[in-house]
Amino acid sequence: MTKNKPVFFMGINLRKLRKAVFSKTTLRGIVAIIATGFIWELCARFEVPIIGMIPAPSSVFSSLLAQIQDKDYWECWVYSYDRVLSGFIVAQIIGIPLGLIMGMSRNFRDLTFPTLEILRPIPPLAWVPMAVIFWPTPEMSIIFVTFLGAFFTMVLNILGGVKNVDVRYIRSAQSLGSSNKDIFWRIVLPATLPSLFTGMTVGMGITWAVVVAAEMIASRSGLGFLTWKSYVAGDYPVIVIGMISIGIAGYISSAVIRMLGNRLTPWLKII
Amino acid sequence: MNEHHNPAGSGSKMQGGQMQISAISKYFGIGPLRKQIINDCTFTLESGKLTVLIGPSGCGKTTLINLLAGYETPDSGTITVDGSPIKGPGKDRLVVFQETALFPWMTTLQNVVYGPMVRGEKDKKELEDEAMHLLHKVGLAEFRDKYPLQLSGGMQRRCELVRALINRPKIMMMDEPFRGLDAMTRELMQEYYVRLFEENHLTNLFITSELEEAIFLADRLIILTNRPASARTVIEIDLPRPRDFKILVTKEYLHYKQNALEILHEEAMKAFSVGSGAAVADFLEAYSEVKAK
Amino acid sequence: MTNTQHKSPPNASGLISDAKTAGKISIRNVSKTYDPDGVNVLALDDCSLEIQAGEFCVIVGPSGCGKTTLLNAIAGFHDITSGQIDLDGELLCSKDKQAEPGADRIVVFQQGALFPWYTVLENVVFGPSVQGKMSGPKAKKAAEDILAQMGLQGILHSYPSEISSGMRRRVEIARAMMNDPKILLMDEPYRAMDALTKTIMHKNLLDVYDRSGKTVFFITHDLEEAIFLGTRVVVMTTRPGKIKKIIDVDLPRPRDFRILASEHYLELKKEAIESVHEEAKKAFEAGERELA
Amino acid sequence: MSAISLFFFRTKLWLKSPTPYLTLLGLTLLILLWWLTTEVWQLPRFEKLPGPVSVFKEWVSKDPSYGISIYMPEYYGHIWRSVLRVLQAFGLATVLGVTLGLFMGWNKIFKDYTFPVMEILRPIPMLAWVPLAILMWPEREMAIIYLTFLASFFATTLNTLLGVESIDESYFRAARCLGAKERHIFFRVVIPGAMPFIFTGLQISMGVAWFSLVAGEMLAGEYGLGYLIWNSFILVQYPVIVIAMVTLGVIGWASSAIIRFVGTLLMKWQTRESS
Repeated sequence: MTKNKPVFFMGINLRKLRKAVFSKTTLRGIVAIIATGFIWELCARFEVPIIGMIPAPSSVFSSLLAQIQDKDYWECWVYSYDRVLSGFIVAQIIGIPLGLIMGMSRNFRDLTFPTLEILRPIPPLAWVPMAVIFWPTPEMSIIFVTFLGAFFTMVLNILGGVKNVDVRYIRSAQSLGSSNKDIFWRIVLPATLPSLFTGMTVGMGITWAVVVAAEMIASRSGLGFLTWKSYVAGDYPVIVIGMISIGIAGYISSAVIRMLGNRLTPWLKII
Repeated sequence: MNEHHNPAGSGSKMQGGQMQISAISKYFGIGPLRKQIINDCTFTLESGKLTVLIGPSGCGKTTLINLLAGYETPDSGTITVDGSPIKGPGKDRLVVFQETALFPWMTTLQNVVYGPMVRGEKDKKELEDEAMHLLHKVGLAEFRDKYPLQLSGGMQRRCELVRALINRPKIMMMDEPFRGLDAMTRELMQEYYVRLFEENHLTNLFITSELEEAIFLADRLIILTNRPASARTVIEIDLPRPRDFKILVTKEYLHYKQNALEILHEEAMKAFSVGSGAAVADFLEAYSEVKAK
Repeated sequence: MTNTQHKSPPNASGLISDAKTAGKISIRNVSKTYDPDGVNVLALDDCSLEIQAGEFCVIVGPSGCGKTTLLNAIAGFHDITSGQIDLDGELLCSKDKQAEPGADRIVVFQQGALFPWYTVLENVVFGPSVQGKMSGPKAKKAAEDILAQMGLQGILHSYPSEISSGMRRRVEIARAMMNDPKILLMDEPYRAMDALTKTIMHKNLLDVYDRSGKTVFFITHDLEEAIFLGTRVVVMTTRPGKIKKIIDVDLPRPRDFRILASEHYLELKKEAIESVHEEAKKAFEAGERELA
Repeated sequence: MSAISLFFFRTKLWLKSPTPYLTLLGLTLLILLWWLTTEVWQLPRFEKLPGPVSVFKEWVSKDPSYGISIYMPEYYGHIWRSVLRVLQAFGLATVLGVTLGLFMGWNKIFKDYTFPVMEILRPIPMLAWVPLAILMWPEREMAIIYLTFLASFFATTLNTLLGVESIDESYFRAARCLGAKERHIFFRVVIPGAMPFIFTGLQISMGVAWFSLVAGEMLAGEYGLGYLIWNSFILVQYPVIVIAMVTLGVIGWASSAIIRFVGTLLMKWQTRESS
C-alpha cells in the first residue's frame, strides 16, 4: 500500500514507459510482425500463388545492402522530397489564406465554395495529362498535381475550423474591447490551428500518394520511378525496397508535421 | 475609468452601474418561423447590488443576457446604463459564460491580461502585477503559466472571474457560470463568488436555474415567466451579509425558498396550458405534480 | 404524463414485487488500489458497511473519494484489492474473485446509458430479451406496463435523443426494474440536472422505491438529495475513501416536499453539511495541490 | 405548420438570400474564365488546353471526332468498367474491413496481433503497390481491383476500429448488467454503436477507391475512365480528357452521396437527433 511517486526522466514518466514497453501488447505485436515476415518468406520460397510472387524478405534484405551504398538510390529520395515539399508548401501558401477568408466572409464562401466542391471529387491523378499539357516542364506538372492533392484538404479543413470557432470566444473578445484585427489574429487564427494541422497531416499523406503515382506515370526520377523502373527491369526485390522507402519517407514527413503541430498548439496537451 | 487604484479595492462604492431595462422584446426567425423569446421585459439592476434572475431552462435567459451585453439588439424597448443607452458589446458590461469561455490557447495570465492589453491600457509590467495580485487572491498564482485545459473546472471559473474583474466593469453578468460543476465544487465556488462580490460591490447580474443558489447569492431575486420571458416578480432577499453556508439551514432562508417555489409553480402551470417546447417539459411535469398533492 | 398512478397495485406481471427479502449487501474491510502510470493510488481504504435488504442507502463524499469504486466493485466492473463483499450471505467478490455483472444488480449510470440506437421500448425489453427470460410479445407487454406505471406511455417509439433528460433517466429506471433486480446501483444519476427537474426525478424514484422495496445504493454529491431520499446517509472521507460517518435519516415515508421544511430535516442537514463540507474543502485543496 | 409549406417557406427564404446567386455567379465566372483564356484570348500555354465550347460540342455530338460522346456506347463502356471495378473492390473492402475492424475493436488480443502489422503497412501509399500488384496477379484486371481494394480496406478497417473503441464504456457495462452475453454485446452494442464511424470510414474509403482506381487504370488499364484519360493524352484527343475528368467527378460525387443516403437510412436514431 505504498504510495509510490512517478519517476521522471527528461519529462518522460519512466514507470509508465516501462509498463508500456514490457506489456503483453508489445510482445504480441512483435510476435505478429515476426510471424508475418516468416510466413512471407515461406510463401516466397514455396512459390505460393499470388502472395508468393512478392520477393522474399531475404532477397529484399540482400538487395537493400546493395542499394544503400548506391548514390542513385539516395538521389531518388532527394527528388521525391523536393517534389513533395514544393507542392505541399505551395498548397499551404494558397490554401491557408483562402480557407481563412472563406471562413470569415460568407459572401466569398458562397462565391467560391461550389467551384471547389465541383473540382474536388475529380481524383488528383486525373489531372496529370492536363498538367503535362499546360506546364512547360514535366517537373512543374508533377508539382502542380501534388499541390492539388493537398490543396482541397487544406482549404476544407481550415474552412471547417473557422466555422467551428466557438461564438463565445468571439463574444468575450468583443466585450473585452478587441478590434477586428485582434479577433482575427488572437482568436480566430489560434482557434483554427488544430484543424489546420489535421488538414496538413491528411494533406501530406495524399501528397505522397500523388507524387509516387505521378513519378510512375510522368517522370524519370524519384522513389516512385525507382519502384516502377525495377518492375520494368525485372529487379523485383527493389520494388519492395522502393515501397518501404516511400513508407518511411511518408512517415517521417507526417511525424515532422505532428511535431510542429504539438509545438504550436501546446494548449491541447492536457496534463 | 482609468484610476489606478486596486481594481478589487475593498469598499469602492463610488461606481455607477445602474442598468435600466425598459419594455424590451425580442423575436427570432421570420415569417411563420418567427418566435417571441422576450416579451415586454422591464427591470432594474441596482447599483452595487447582486441581482439574480431565475427561470426554468429554455425560458430565454441566455437571450436576455445577450441583449444586455449588446451581442444582440432588442426589437423594441431600451437598455440604458447610468442613463445612456448601450451600443453593442463593451467592457463596462462583462459576461462570464456558461461552462467558461477562457481562450484555450492562452495561459491563465495571458487570458487575464487580454482585455487591457488589446485596448492598449497600461504597460505590460504594471498589468502583470495587477493580474498576479488578483490571481493570488483567488488562489491561482501558481497556475499563471498553465493552459485552461490543465486547470480543474473550479479553477477555470475563478480565472474567468478574474479576467472579467481586471477590466473594472460597471456591471458583471454571470450566465449560469457554475453549471456543470459537481454539487460540492459548486458550493465552494458560490462561496468564492459571494466573497468577491462582498469585497467589491460591483453591480452583478447572476442567471441561474437553481433556486438554492439564487437565494444564497441574491440581494434581489427576479423570477422570469416562461417563454416569452419577462420579469414577473421581484423578491428582495434580506439575508445578512457576509453570507456563508450556515444560512441554508435557517428559517428565513426556508421562508424565501417556499415563497419563490410557489411563484415558480404558478408560472409552470401557466406555461403548461400554453404548451411550450419540450425543453421545459421536465419543469412542467415537476410542478404539475407538486400541485397534484 | 401529468399524473403517475401511485396508488395502483403491483402490476399483473409481478415485475415490481413487494418482497423485501433479498438484496442484503455486506461490505467487509474492502480496499482497492489503482495503478495508473505506475503510481499506486489507494482509492478505498478498509471500508465496512452493512446494507439491509430494502434499504435506501445514500453515499456522499467529495469527488474522487472512491464512491464509484465501491459501486463498480459491487456491479462487477472491476476487482478489489482486499476484503470481501457478500450479497444475501453469498460471496459476491473478494481479493481473488471479481464479481460477474448480472441482472440482479443493475446500475443506473451518471451520464445515462440508454442505447441511443434503440427506441425506448427496445431499450426496456433489452434485459429479458438477451437473458431469454421472456418471449418477445410478453416482454413487450410487460415493458409497456412498467412504462405506463411510470407515466411514460407516450414515448414508446421515440429514440432516447428525442426525449428530455429527465424522461431518459426514468426510462433507465424502468429498464432496470424490468429485470426485477435485487439491488439498484445508482451512480449520481441526477447530476447536471437543474434543481427544478431533480424534484420530479426524486419523487418518481421514491414512488418506485416505496412500491418495490428494492435495495438502493445511491451515490451523490448533493446533500439535499441525499437526505430527502435516503434511509441512511453514509459520508465518506476524501481519498483514500473511508467511511466517516453514518447518519440515520428517520424521516417518515412516503416522503414529499413538505418534509424539506421540517425542523428535523434541517437538523439532519446541518449535521450532514458539517461533516461533508470539511471533507469537500480538503478534497478541493488536495486537488489543486495535485495540479500544481 | 405542415412540412411541405415549411419547406416552401425555407426555399423562399433561401431564394431571397444572396447565396444561390453568388453560387451561380461563381460557377459562371469559372467557366467564363476558362472559355476566355483558352478559346477567346488564347493566352500562351492556355491555348493548348481544350476550351469549354470544344469540350461541350464533342460531348453532345452525334458524330464525335474522337469517338467519345453521350451518344457513343464506348463512353458508357468505359464508365461501366470503372464503376464495376470500384464496386467489386469497395464491396470486398467493406465486407472484410468492417468485419476485421469490428473484431479488432471487440477482442483486445486479436487487436494486439493484427494492429501492428496494419500499422507497418499503412504509411506506404497505396499507389506504391502498383508494380507489385501487377507482379502478383496473373491478370491486369485483378491487379487494378486489388489496388483499389487495398486503399479502401485500410480506411474502412481503421475507421471501424476507431468506431468500436469510441463506444462509451457505460454501454458495455449497461449491457452486461442487463445480462447480455458476449454475442449479444457484439450484435446489439458493438455493431450499432460503431455504425456512425463505419459510415464515415466508408465515405473516405469510396474517395480513395476512385483515387487509386484512376492511377491503376492509367498505369495498367485497358479500359475504364482512367485509361481513357491517359489514352486520349497519348493520342492528342484533348477534349476527351476533360470529358472523362468531369465524368469521374460526377460519378465520384454521386457514389459518396449514395453512401451518405444509406447511412441516414440505417441510422435513424442519429438523424432524428440532429433535427
